[in-house]
Amino acid sequence: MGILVDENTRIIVQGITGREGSFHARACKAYGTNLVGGVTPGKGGQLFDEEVPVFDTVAQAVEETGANLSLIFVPPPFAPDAIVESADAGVPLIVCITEGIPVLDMVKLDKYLQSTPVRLIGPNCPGLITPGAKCKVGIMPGSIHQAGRVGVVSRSGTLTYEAVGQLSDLGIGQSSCVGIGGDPITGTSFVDVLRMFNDDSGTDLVVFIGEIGGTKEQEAAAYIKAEFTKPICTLVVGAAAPAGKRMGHAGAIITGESARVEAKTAALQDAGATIIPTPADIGITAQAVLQQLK
Amino acid sequence: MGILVDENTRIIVQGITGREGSFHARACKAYGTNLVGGVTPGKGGQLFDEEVPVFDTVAQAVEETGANLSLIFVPPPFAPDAIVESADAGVPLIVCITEGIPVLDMVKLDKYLQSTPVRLIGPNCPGLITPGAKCKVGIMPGSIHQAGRVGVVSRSGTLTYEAVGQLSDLGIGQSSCVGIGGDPITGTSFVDVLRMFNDDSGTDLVVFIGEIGGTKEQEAAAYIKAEFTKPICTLVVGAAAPAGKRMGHAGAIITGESARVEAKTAALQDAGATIIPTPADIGITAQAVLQQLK
Amino acid sequence: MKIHEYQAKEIFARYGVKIPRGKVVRTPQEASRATEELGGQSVLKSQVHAGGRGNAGGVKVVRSPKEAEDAAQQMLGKNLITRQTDAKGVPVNELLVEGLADIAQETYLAITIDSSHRGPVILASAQGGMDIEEVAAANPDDIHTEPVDSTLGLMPFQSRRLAAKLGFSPELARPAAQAIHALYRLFVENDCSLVEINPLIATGDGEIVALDAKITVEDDSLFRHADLYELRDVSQEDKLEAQAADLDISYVSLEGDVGCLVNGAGLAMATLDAAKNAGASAANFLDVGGGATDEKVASAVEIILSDPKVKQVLVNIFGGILRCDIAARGVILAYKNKNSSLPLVVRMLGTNVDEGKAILRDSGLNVTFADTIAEAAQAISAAR
Amino acid sequence: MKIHEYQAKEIFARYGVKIPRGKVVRTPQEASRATEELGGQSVLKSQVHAGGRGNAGGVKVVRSPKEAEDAAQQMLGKNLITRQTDAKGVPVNELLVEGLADIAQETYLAITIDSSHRGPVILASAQGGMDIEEVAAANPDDIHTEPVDSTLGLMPFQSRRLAAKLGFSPELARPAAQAIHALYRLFVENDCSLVEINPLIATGDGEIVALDAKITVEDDSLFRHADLYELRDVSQEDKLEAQAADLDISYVSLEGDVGCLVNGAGLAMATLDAAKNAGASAANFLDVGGGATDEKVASAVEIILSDPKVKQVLVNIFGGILRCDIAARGVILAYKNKNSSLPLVVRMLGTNVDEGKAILRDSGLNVTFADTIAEAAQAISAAR
Repeated sequence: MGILVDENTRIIVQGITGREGSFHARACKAYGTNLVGGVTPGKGGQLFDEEVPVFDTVAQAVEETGANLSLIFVPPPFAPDAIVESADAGVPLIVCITEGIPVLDMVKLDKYLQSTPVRLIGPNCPGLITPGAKCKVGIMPGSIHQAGRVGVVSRSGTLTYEAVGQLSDLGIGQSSCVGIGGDPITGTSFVDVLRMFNDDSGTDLVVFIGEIGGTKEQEAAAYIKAEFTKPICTLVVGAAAPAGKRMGHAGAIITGESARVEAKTAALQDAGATIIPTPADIGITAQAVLQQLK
Repeated sequence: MGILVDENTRIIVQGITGREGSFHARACKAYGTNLVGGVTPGKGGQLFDEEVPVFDTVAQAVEETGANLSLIFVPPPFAPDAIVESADAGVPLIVCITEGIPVLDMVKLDKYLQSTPVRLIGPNCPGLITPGAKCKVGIMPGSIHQAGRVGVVSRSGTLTYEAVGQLSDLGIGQSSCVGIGGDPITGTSFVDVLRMFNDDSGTDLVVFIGEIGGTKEQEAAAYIKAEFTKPICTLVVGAAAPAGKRMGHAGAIITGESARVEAKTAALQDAGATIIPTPADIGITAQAVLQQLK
Repeated sequence: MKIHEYQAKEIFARYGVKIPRGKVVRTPQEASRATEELGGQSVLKSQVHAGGRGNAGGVKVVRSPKEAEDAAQQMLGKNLITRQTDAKGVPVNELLVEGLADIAQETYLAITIDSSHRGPVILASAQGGMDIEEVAAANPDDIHTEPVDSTLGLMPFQSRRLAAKLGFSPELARPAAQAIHALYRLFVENDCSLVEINPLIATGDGEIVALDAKITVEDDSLFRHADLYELRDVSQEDKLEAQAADLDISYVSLEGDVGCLVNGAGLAMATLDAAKNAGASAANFLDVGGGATDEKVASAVEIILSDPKVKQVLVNIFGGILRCDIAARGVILAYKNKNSSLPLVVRMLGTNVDEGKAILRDSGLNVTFADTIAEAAQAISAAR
Repeated sequence: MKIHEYQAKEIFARYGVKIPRGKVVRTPQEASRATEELGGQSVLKSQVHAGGRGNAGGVKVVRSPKEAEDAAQQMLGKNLITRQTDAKGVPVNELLVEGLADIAQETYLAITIDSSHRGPVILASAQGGMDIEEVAAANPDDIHTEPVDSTLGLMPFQSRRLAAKLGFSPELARPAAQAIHALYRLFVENDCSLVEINPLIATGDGEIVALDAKITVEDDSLFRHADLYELRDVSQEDKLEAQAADLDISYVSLEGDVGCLVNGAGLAMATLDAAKNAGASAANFLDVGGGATDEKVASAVEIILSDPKVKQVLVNIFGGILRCDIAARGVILAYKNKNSSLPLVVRMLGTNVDEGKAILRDSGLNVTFADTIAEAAQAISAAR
């Protein structure tokens, strides 16, 4: 089980002939992902790794391969076009890895996507993986994952791997792991992913990792309190970050009290989450909760 | 019964202090419409006709009067603002009479309104009336209407009155009459109104009046064929209009075969509609169909 | 509102769309000089607000300045009659003199508003340089329709797709996409209802050039485009239609002899249909509009009375936003101003109808009242 | 990217937003002359990329050209330390000399992107001219938030509402609305992440004037704003942070002694948190980014090694888009280039981890390997 992808997911990579695109397309394929094609305008007709057909347009790729997920590695100035091209071609799920898309472009894209049935994961995200379906759609190192029944959701990339690494080291497998992305505006929210985990019979526990900045964790807390029915372990990082400084592209701007770790942790605790004390304790906290479930 | 409005509808008029706005606000009130307020920026605090409070903003009007319908008489350059102001203030039903709103403004408005739960009737329309609820929200002459069980829908203003006049002359009352407006882009389509009539237990028969130009009648015909369960009489005007000439603001541009009267009439006939042979036969055609229903 | 080809091309150039070298001339001498400047050969194009110029002799290729002068002499100052004009045609006051283009490929491109897509659409066909309506009728699949989302604007993948549908090679895709983007921006920023290029060509040098240019600005948007309104050329419009347009009255001249005053476009069309069914024929379509004053109604009736074809007048007013008393006063005023005695069939209903009828009854005009649209049609038919 | 007040005001003026008369000066003599031109009195404003200038002595009112010269002498060439700078402060290289304003009313206006509204929002408060964060904390209701729909843009009813929330009288509503519209257009057209005016004033003459001006351009959008990028003033930035920014590395200088190289902002924050929990303290936040090459990693490590505070280095790499072997090569290159022997704690996982560790093991550097984030934190704590 798991969410968003399964054995029937047919994946194309936009930007498959680029440096990052080709590296990760190969890694996804090696993991077992059903990579059915790639898209690079002007390179239609080529074969990627002597096997995967490359198309000029997403529409052609969809028509020829029946693709239903597009994974995007396209530089920021061209990524919005790539996303809309996939949406226009009827691809229902789009995962955009690209970091650095101008926020006003995302504002427009978000409006547009809301008028379509398309779901976008990202941008500026590591993608998602469902180990049980051998389906990796992103840049996470596949080897650290194990199939299992814990869902992981995070704004961050590498911190998600950290969480997964700690889980797998304790023999705790994952149903699905989703990085929603660190930008101020993302296609999919914490709440969207939590809702899917809530409905997924293959997920027993969720590990949730938030950050300073914004109020996304509070929105998640409100949803957890109102509707979420499963145990959840949460970590919010950034306690050691000084106020008023912007920490990278993580949307981690301390804008007020509610953006601080304490406020977010308090909201999640109030919602009934089990608080993970430090970044080193992700695995053991999850393990403890799972043991109680038995 | 009837559609869209009832005894609980509380109406404000935007542009109530203007020439058209004041005339028609008065006429609606005289008909029995529950006019609870008016809006003209800068004239808040006045009383219209010594009775109806005028507000500076729609938000104030809604807060003070509980208005749930706004009827707009505001010149074209300001009408989009008036519509969005009402939508923003949470008014669920907006009727815009204004003629001459630039089409690209409507394109944007339409996009925006689709992301809200708000319904817009018009622009460039006569409004709507439900005689049984003594609720007239528009510029139609109230006196020609009778309460009854025939629904009327049209793109046109005065041609709707013509239809109603012929019905009432034969003693056939109306459940509701709706003019969707003659512009290329309107908030509410024929199909939207037909769907409501289909669900309305107070409507036995619908009189549908189309025009040359565009393909709105074909879209209606497709819906009628697929889902509409009630008898319907249809007239399409413009047979005597020469090809290639634009006839007023009615969106009546003959753009191709499908825009012609013959094509539209054929589509409606194919959908099972009773065709009204000439504009003089609206009443008698409806009468004949009603007699068969008995 | 239509503008001339040369005016449209000036706007194209401002937006970075390539156009042929050329000059507008108003005399044969200027045509000669312009042709000389263009290297001794040129094409002379009549500047008229009507399609079908080519078949009607409105476009001539000349091989020398002298030939240009002679051809311009023939063209300027005459009326050009095309399949899109009436029998009088439209006056040719200006010629656009352009250098001959090196055409490698001809395509068709247009942008308009499509109500079923609820926004702008771009039409593209590799079948350029021919009658596009014939192409559409014979091979609808040869015309590609690309709807544009107004929030996003035209996206690059769409212009790539359009360039491909236009039949351009990959090398031409980039300049073609640039031109399409520029035209879309032009369309939106100028509130156009139509931008059309037939043909949009590729030259032997690999340039994308707009060989023709048509821009129609949406009338409802002219209030915010004073600069474009200045390009209006009244000489190209039917005199009565232009007069009506100035008064914001929708008027279209037709072939019959019954002048029609109606409020509302739908009712006006229904009135035309009813008249035709009764064996009469309308001299015009006229929608006096909703918010008309008595002066405006009077002006509308004066326009009707100015038409020598008109033998009788049919008034069909269903009072709503326009009140019957106002309509009645306007009709009387016009008959007085024009000192007319043409028979008048009046059918009035709706707001203030009793006042309106009383005013007309007391006016001394030769009025026949009708209660229904059918009676009105019969009355005008009987009076013939 | 921040720009100076005077640069922001030039952009304001271009968009039709009124600003005080003024001049940028770089010498005391220029300050004197500018004050003379302004009628003998002026306000001298330090041009620095930091808030809190006023309380820190960075803004001075002078009553004569001589006084201006003396004050400018005091201010120019010095570092200004405010609550938003570090202990070194930021250099004052330019002063904006402005005429004294006739202030009738002070308000606060800002535009930014709000992720919970998924688009631009306009913040307005009648409490202008004071610390807006204090206002927000004490009386949140005094700050009005107006979200703008990006499809429609800012609508007139919204600017009327904003003018009312700013506390302007009905007579000032129109000029205020015009200014707000201009600022919104400026925000969108220049891809700003912040436009802020504190105070936006009404003068005694009923003019709306931006007395202050703050513009931050979104870094991710700079690729399409070459003109704005030219306004960058590196002198205002932390030297190492500026160096990092040039390399597209996220780096923030902190107070501790452990230099940190991490990939990913979230993991970098988690690393800081873990270090703190173990009793150590980071010298910096550094996210080397996803698509880093070995040269870029090397540059990042060199920046860390350039910081004299740094006593040891912690590398925490979870290979994903960045591969461990590349990170390892970069670290070695930097240590070699800087000829450094600082102790190095390395925790690596993920893509190509074995290669990465092998490369480091063979490098001869003083490396302690850790398997977990907890072990890494303990290792740096133990090495202190």
